[in-house]
Amino acid sequence: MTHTVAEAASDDLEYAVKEIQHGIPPRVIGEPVMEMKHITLRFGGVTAIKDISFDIREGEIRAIIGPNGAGKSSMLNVINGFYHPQEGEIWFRGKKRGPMKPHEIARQGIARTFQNIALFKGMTTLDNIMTGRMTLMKTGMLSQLWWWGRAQAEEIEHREKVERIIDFLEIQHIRKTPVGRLPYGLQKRVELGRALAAEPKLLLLDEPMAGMNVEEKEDMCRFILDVNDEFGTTIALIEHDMGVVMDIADRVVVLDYGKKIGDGTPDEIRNNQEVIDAYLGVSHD
Amino acid sequence: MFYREAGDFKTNYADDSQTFPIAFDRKAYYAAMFVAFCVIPLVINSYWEKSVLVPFLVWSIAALGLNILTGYCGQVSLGTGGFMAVGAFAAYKLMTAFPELNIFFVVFLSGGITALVGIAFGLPSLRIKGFYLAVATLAAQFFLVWLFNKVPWFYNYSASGQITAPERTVFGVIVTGPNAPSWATYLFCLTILFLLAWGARNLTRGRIGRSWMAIRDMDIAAEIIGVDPLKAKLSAFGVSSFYIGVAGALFFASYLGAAEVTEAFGINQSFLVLFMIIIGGLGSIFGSFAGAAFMVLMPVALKNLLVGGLGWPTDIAAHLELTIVGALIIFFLIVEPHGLAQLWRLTKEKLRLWPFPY
Amino acid sequence: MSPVFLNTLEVILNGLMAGVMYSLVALGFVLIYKASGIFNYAQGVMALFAALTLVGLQTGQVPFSHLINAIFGTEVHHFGWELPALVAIVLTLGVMVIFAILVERLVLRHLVGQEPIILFMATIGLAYFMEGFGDLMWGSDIKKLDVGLPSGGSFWLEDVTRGWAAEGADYYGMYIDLLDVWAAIVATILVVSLTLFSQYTKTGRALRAVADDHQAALSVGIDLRTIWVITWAIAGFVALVAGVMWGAKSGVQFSLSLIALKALPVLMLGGFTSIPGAIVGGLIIGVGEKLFEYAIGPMLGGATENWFAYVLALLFLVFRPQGLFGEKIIERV
Amino acid sequence: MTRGAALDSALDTFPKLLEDNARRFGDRPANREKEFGIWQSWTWREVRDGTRALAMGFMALGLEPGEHVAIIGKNRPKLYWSMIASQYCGATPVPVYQDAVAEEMAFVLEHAEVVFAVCEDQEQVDKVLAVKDRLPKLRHVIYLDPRGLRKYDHTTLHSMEHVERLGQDRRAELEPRIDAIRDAGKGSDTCVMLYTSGTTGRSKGVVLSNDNVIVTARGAAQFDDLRETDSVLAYLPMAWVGDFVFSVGQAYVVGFCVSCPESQETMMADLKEIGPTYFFAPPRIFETILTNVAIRMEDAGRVKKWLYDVFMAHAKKVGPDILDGKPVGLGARLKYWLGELLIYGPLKNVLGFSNVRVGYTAGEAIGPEIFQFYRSLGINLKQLYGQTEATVFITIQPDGQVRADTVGVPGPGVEIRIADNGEVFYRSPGVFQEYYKNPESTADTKDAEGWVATGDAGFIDPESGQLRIIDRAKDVGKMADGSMFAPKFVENKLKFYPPILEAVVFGAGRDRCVAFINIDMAAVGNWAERNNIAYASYQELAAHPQVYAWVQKCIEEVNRDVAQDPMLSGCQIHRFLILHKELDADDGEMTRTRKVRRRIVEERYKPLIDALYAGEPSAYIETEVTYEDGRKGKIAATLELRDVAVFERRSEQGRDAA
Repeated sequence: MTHTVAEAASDDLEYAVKEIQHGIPPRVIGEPVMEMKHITLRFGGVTAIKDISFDIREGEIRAIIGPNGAGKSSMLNVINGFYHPQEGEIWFRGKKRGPMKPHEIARQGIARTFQNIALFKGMTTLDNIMTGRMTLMKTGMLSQLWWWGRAQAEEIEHREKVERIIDFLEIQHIRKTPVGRLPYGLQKRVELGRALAAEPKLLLLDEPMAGMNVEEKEDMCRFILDVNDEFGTTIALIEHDMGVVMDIADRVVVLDYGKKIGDGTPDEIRNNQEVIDAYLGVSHD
Repeated sequence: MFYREAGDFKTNYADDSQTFPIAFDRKAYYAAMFVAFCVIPLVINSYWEKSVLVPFLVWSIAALGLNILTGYCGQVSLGTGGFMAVGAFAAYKLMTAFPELNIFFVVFLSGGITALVGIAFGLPSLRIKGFYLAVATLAAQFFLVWLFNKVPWFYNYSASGQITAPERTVFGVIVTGPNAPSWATYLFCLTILFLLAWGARNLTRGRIGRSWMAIRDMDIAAEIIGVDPLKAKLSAFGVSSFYIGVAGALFFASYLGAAEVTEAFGINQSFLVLFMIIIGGLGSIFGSFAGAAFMVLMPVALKNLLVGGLGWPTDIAAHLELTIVGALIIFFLIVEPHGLAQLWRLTKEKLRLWPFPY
Repeated sequence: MSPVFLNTLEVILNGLMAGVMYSLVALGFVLIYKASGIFNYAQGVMALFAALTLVGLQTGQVPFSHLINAIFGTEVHHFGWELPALVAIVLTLGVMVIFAILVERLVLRHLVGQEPIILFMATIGLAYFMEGFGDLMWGSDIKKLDVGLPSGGSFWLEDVTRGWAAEGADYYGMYIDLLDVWAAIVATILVVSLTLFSQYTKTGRALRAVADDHQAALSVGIDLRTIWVITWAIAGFVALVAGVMWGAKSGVQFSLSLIALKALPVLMLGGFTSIPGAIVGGLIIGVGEKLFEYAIGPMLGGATENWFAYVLALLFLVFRPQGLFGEKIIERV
Repeated sequence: MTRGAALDSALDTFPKLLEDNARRFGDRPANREKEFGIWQSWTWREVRDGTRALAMGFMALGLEPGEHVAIIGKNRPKLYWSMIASQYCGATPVPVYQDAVAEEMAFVLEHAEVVFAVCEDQEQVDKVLAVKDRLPKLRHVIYLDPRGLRKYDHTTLHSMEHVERLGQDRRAELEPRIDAIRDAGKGSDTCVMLYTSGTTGRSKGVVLSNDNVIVTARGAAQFDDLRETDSVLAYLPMAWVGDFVFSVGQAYVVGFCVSCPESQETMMADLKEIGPTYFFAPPRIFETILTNVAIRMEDAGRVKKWLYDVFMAHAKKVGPDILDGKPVGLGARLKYWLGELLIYGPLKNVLGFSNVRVGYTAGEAIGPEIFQFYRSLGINLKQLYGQTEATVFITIQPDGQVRADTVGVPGPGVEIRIADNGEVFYRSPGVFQEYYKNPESTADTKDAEGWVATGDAGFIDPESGQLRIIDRAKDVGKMADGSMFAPKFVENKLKFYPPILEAVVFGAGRDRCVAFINIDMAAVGNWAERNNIAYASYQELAAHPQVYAWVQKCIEEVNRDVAQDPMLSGCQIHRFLILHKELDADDGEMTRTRKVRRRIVEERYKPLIDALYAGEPSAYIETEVTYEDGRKGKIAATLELRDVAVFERRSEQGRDAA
């Protein structure tokens, strides 16, 4: 029983290395995971996005802002392959992306949420989030048909992961509630859960705080920061609420009428005359 | 009221996601299975077999199949009759071409062939949605019936254009054709239904089922989060057609014994099965059974009442029956658009909360 | 001109005539779909029901006579009078309006806001109901319908066209049924008047407003229920015309209700919401299936009309999902 | 079932009991916790291994024998393990009320000189770190749930997993050391230190020895024939002695399973799932459940309501007798059986009481109506009387001798003595060792012969031979005319009425009594909804004239009842008011166990009391409140003061037994 306090302290030093492993390293912003180069998107005669370039770096929270109709949503749809731009290149994790279907892009590790919640209304919270892991599940038709064995084992393995997300988002009490019955704020959270379930390399959030009251917005901000923090997920989000974005984003791109009018840290954006003009111009909005 | 759930808790995910998580339900299910497999075969007679039980079993399989496609995957199909015809004719050709082949194989192979046909007709679903697709599936219905009518090879060049089921046995007991004993056809169909229902439950609770439901609920979002619509839709068409093909084979081989394609597999059958799943409940295995039972029992009951009870001519009874069926369908849709399954769920919820109202 | 060419021409003409009839039925679908988003499967049965009612009224049949006889052991069949065609038609129209009101009161009103498939199923239920009800009311035997339209082949056309063929060719002239011609004329009048109605009357504009945007229509004070009654009444009228034409041609019987199935591929081709689509689609399908049956049918054992229209529409949609007149769909999330 | 006496005496510490249980019940469940959607389970063997691993981790971090380890959090298996793990190191666990505000918690941590703090999550870690400067002895903080703690400085902060790993890395060296400490452990060693919330003043650290806990727990377990197949739901604060004795003491002695709910909000659902066989709750919880039953049944259909009324009336008549095994007619029995099928069974099922074999309530008087309700359903609910200083058990009601107005006979090994002033004294194996660092208080409470003053006034009921408690001894006072003033007695009567949540009666040294009322938001809110009364807040609802009228009616009924008591008829309430805010522990008006701190209430609301006695029709009050996050604010209100009818004793009618 001669183990003293001093010795305990030296033990701490001894375990310093392990400590870093168990406490998680501080947040590091790395190389670009996604680069958009000179993207132009047209619908018939209308140009939704005009020659826009920017990048998203590993581990950062990147915001795309702009007034309504600025091309933010189109941009998100280009990133996840729902729209195919007529011009420009998209580089993802160091490779130029060829023409791909949205579900293939999802498989590459890009997940997203939607501005007008796009949950599967007939399914429970749990099933919705499980569906988010679709890209990670593998068992074939025959195993599924037999269930016992591989299919069940896979199901349970993924259920465990999903339950962690449910716990993380604090939605245990609605686990088995059909999502159609949930209030708006919770639906948004479930949708975030579904996107997280895919363990994405890049998470796209389309107006995650739209239509929320102040309290719900605060909750959502906390979850976004926590996701970025706990899982180190790279996040790109669209918002038209400037205030919130400036608080949580590392860097911000500003679009207006399909063109990029600003790109930089929140502070830089705040002082960008073009951005100020654009926002003043729509201040009645 | 009957539920005693205190202490009925789950310590692992396998238990939590089992088909009947409540012990009381589990017991009821075992009891029902015991009655179905061990009691009914002892008391069954030809009337019950031909007018109630076997049609119920066969239509249940078809309803399961259509429910997978329409209820789970959201693709409305009006081609059920045509796909049943594929199953029936496949079974007929297989039975006549390979007399030694075990009837189980025949039935499942027929399902497999129907699945391939179903996938082929499901291809347009990748471009066409909603009612356009529903109407498109009518193409399958009309084309297939026409095909089996016009190409004599399918009915082995018989003069009447009819196909007649040869006798096949399981463990030495005849299960097809007119000479099969009631209990044997019943047990044969029941076994197949049991296996298929179990498979349907398994498919719909896992990855594949969720990909179907995702497509059903919001196809664009489903694709963006990684569901391959091609695989999801075609697998639904395939599995659904497999079930319907099996139903068609049994309908022909065990129930009718002989069939003429335009009569046995017309568009009315397509609607009949659609009614079953709507009244039973879309996206519910139980609903498929409930709907099949309802649609099989109601005409029998009406007929007994009108013809047997009141002594009316059969044609008037038939017209009245049609009127009542139509009115009942509308009534049901108004009262409970989610079908008998939802009614059952609500009742169960009430019983579980008894004596509380919520 | 070679007989083959002339025969083809005849087939095309006949196809056009048939196509007009398809358009007529399809029109009924489109009207209801546009106004209430309901895919009305009962349109065909409505035509049957209208035709049955017309015949029944015309010949003075006692409604529900079979049922009455079965219950009371009586032997009633006819009142013993006959009505002029025009009076009978007007009365039938009245029945169809009452029917429209009942449908709105008893069915549609209770199904507001349900999924399209539920509404669709309800119309199938309605179809079953009307089929049984029509049979109960008027009996299920095949009836002859005669409203005084000329029928039979046109000798004049036969005579004229016989001379067109090359000398010595085995050709007896073109055959076109006068009834078809009349049907085409009536249908054309109907389509034109419906178009005028929807363009230039207040009710018509309200109908279009509802079709474009339910919410907006409600907000400017258009009563949705009235609109439904009107559209169903118009659809009933269209069904009556279709029933009369088809009934005059091949008798009033159950198979009349199957013309609805003929109209479906027309809808796919032309789009559920487009009136010109229904017309052009009908003509394409009419000509297409007749030509196919004429040219390829015999090789396949005939009766290809049963499915050709569907397969044509299917293939067409696969390559052009927006249909004939639809705009390219830009999907949004 | 417990082991033979000889074996029992060898198993005199918790580490020894744990290892014995792991040998005897190796694969039986010891702990369950609802987490991630299912009931995670640990067998006794796993609990032993987990606890030992933690113990080695603690030791690796330098925990020394005799030191104190604070345990802060909700009921969670690993926090229970931490207690035993501390004992493996020879240290003493000090569970702390997790909902305590920083100041209260700081006092306990400082006073107990804790060296380690085991916290459930970020919230608790933050509270500890906030007062770290005042805790010079605190060396390490260990947390269970890592969420949000990543960015914290981890020099003295550790995740539990990390601690286990530290121990594992030096297993060869540490294992013999914990084994040695375990073997050296004695019954007289300190087992745990529990801080009493105390109705007055600062809380005191009650030191209990292994013998205290183990002997009492064993005695009570034998009294109720508890078995290893039993199960309990651990949902009451870990810092409360009852939870320690039930969820640790008896669980270890008997070997039954302890389940922890997912969260406070899901407690009722979890209770239903687990369906415990042994259940404990303070009267407040039974009351809440009953209120909920009543509210939910209000909305039931006519048939159900009729069935419910008919069968509940029958149950009231014969239920308790059937439960006590008294003779009941065959017809009544049949009807009861039918009721069990249709109403009682389903009701117990929905509430989660289907399997309850032994249920206890204690801490305060329970309303006879409430008590009988549960008993009539066939739930074996009993009362016990106890306190922290006695390691819970002083008196217990034996099966078949259960009454609403008494608290039972002395527990195994307990002696009872009633002093001249009516105060109850006891002497038992569970009598605490001392108040930590507070010899004066220890001496005040426990005399040289081991008799402990309970502070409660009571007497032995001559009819049943059971103890009956009237009130806090010091609260039983005199009115101006010298007659007896027992506020608690009246308050408890008031609290049994649905609209009244809390009542505070004043009158010591005065000529008449007045009362403050807190309404029950659940019951009154529901009633308001039913009667289309709109309200935006508690304050608004409390001031509503109809609510006043309702409460007034209740008070008059109590007065009528009190008037019949020859000793206490002077305690009738003459005037009352409904407070504009709920009495709140955060404002110091109540203890953490929700007992009213009478003196503080009296001080804070003095103007109101004066106004009541002055006969004014209304009074203005401004009070400071503390919000959950510690911010302070002010609320002000003008309250209505009302008169109530008082009654003369009716000589012809005997006093109601209840």
